[in-house]
Amino acid sequence: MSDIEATEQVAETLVSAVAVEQPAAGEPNLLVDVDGFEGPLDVLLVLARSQKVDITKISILALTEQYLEFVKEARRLRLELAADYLVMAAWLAYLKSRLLIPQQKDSDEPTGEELAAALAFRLQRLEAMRDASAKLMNRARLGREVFSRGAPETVSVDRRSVWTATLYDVLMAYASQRQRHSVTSVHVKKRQVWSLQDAREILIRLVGQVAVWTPIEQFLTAYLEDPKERASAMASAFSASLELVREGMLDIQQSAPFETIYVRASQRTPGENDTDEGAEALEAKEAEPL
Amino acid sequence: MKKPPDLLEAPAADEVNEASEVGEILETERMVEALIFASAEPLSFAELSKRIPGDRDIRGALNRLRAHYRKRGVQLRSSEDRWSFRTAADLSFILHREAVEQRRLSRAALETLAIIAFHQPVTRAEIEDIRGVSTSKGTLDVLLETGWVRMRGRRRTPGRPVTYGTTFDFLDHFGLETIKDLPGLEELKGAGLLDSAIPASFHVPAPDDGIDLTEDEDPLDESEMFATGALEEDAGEK
Amino acid sequence: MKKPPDLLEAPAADEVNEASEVGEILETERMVEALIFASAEPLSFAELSKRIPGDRDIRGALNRLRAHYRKRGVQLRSSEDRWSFRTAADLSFILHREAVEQRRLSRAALETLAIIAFHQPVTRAEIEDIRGVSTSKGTLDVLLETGWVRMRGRRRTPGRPVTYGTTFDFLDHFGLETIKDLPGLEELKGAGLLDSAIPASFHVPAPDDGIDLTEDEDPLDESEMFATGALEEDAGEK
Repeated sequence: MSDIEATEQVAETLVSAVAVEQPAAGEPNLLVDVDGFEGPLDVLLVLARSQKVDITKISILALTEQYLEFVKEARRLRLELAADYLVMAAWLAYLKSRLLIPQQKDSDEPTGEELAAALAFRLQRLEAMRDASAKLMNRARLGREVFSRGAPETVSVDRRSVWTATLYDVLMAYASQRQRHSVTSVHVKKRQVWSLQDAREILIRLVGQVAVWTPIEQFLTAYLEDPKERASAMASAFSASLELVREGMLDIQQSAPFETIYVRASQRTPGENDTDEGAEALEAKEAEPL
Repeated sequence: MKKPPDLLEAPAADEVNEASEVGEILETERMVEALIFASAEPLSFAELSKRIPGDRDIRGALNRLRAHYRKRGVQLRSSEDRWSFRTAADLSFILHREAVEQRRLSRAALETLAIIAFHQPVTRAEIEDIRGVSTSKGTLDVLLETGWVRMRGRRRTPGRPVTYGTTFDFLDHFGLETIKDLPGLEELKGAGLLDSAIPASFHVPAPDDGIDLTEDEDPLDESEMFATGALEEDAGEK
Repeated sequence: MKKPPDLLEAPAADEVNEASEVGEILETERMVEALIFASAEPLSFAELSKRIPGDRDIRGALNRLRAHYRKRGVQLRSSEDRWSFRTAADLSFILHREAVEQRRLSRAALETLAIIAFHQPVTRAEIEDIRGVSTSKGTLDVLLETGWVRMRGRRRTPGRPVTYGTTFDFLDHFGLETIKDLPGLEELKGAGLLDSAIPASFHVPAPDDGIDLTEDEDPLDESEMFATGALEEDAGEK
């Protein structure tokens, strides 16, 4: 029968078309399904088209033969088919038997004709969607055939802000910042402070060439009247005096802690001082009581 | 020689009215034209109404403008009552330089897009049923990425599968006024090929890309609304 | 009944010629229109010539298009022979949209506002003294923008600094009948906003938002009355 021959031919070309993509012909276990076909329904659709009739008029029986032949051919070439192709083959074999064997009376199962119609419907539906997608893609599409404004003029937006705040926010802000401020900002009154430099200049000026041990306060009398200045003046003067002793410009002595501090102009000539002059001078005060 | 006053004045008054009416009609047309022309994106009728001051016949202006531009190089189009100027399709041959490289969709993606367009709202399982193969994860993601396809909701069936549908961008891209203008829709409907069940059923559904969910759809969860891919759905399959 | 061939054919041939001529003219217009519309930049005459096939009267098309669009909402403009569509200048007002944003005041602004409210009339230096930090120019600008704060006058002290006070809108927005309704020290304490352990010297002033200037204020200069920002004041500081 030429029909069968044609079927075989189609199946062979199908398989070889697939197999060509697998160059290692001698290799077993070539995978067929993936490339080229979108599953068994796709294969069936290709086969159905080969019948060259309106898909509503295809012979499902012939199609079944073709598919089974396709699977057989694939197996002969030892191509490994994915499971769903085999499931379809099994289902089609079942369909074929239902089509060939007369329908049992009062059977619950669908008749071969119903099954065939269902298959035909699925094929038609798939083909319809394929056509639809092609038609869709052939439309004049935005950005390909049809274009929107190339230089759109943006709508300028006036952003007007509506500010929101509650009275509570304002009061909260006021109270918390006033409070924060009243606690953290301790106003320290600016004090009259004698810098070391000040003290040093005054000492040099006043002690001058006074060679007699003189209480340091005497030199500072004028500056110690103001009680606010007193502590600062004393501290700075004492520090400055030590500095001057170290430099060999002053001698200093104190008999005991909290006793009066005496100073006088240095009795040594400048230049014979060592680096530790200050320390020596301090030691000297003990050996040289008033 | 002097005409009686009633004969003289009556037409004059009419003329003034008419002139100002014509003026307003023309002005409305100009405004609609300017607003739509300025924008690259389609403008909805609602937006137009909001932006055009006063109470004017915007619908009439749109219709007149559409007619006016019908034969020109630029045309006034609408999709779902959103209006845009687009170049005439027959002039594409001189405009190819403006074309931006677009990602080519695989055959599987094209088929899936058509199935979603014609069968929406449709679940992944239904798409697979029509195609006869399982849909690879990437296919739906790619379609979602194009902005032509969206996740609509969840079907009220066991497993609550996500339903897919097309977007406004889909209509705009393919130059469809409504989803009912899908090519070949009527024939397919007539042939019962949009029926999700096997032919015996008499129920012939039409694609529905409406914002509102159909009665067998549930809304997506909040987090899913902003998901870019079909990730939620796929996550369960792993 | 049959007309002589010469009478029949001559006009027909003319018509065909004319029609195809008109067709070509219209087609050129359409091409020019579409190209300029789709282009992201103004198109030069040279580019138009390059992209439109054949030998067509592009200059004529441009002139006709310009005339065609003259009274429409969109106009064809050229600058140095580069052509573009622009919406008509008189319609620019509809390309304008107002967006209202609700914004919250920054903490600095709230604090400054509160100080102005309680201590008005108050100068910037005084605000800074109370807050213990310098007040940024932006903060006062924002407050003036809210409409809750105004420049009242100038203090009669060296440098004649601007004095700030609150407005009627301030009372209105915060639901105060008069500025005297701002809670005093005891009320702030009672509301738990002020710690009860604050120093005894702490006091909350009785604010005065009267229109009349206080005796140590001078009026603003005329030009300053309408200034929107604290610009005059700040300009001097830079």
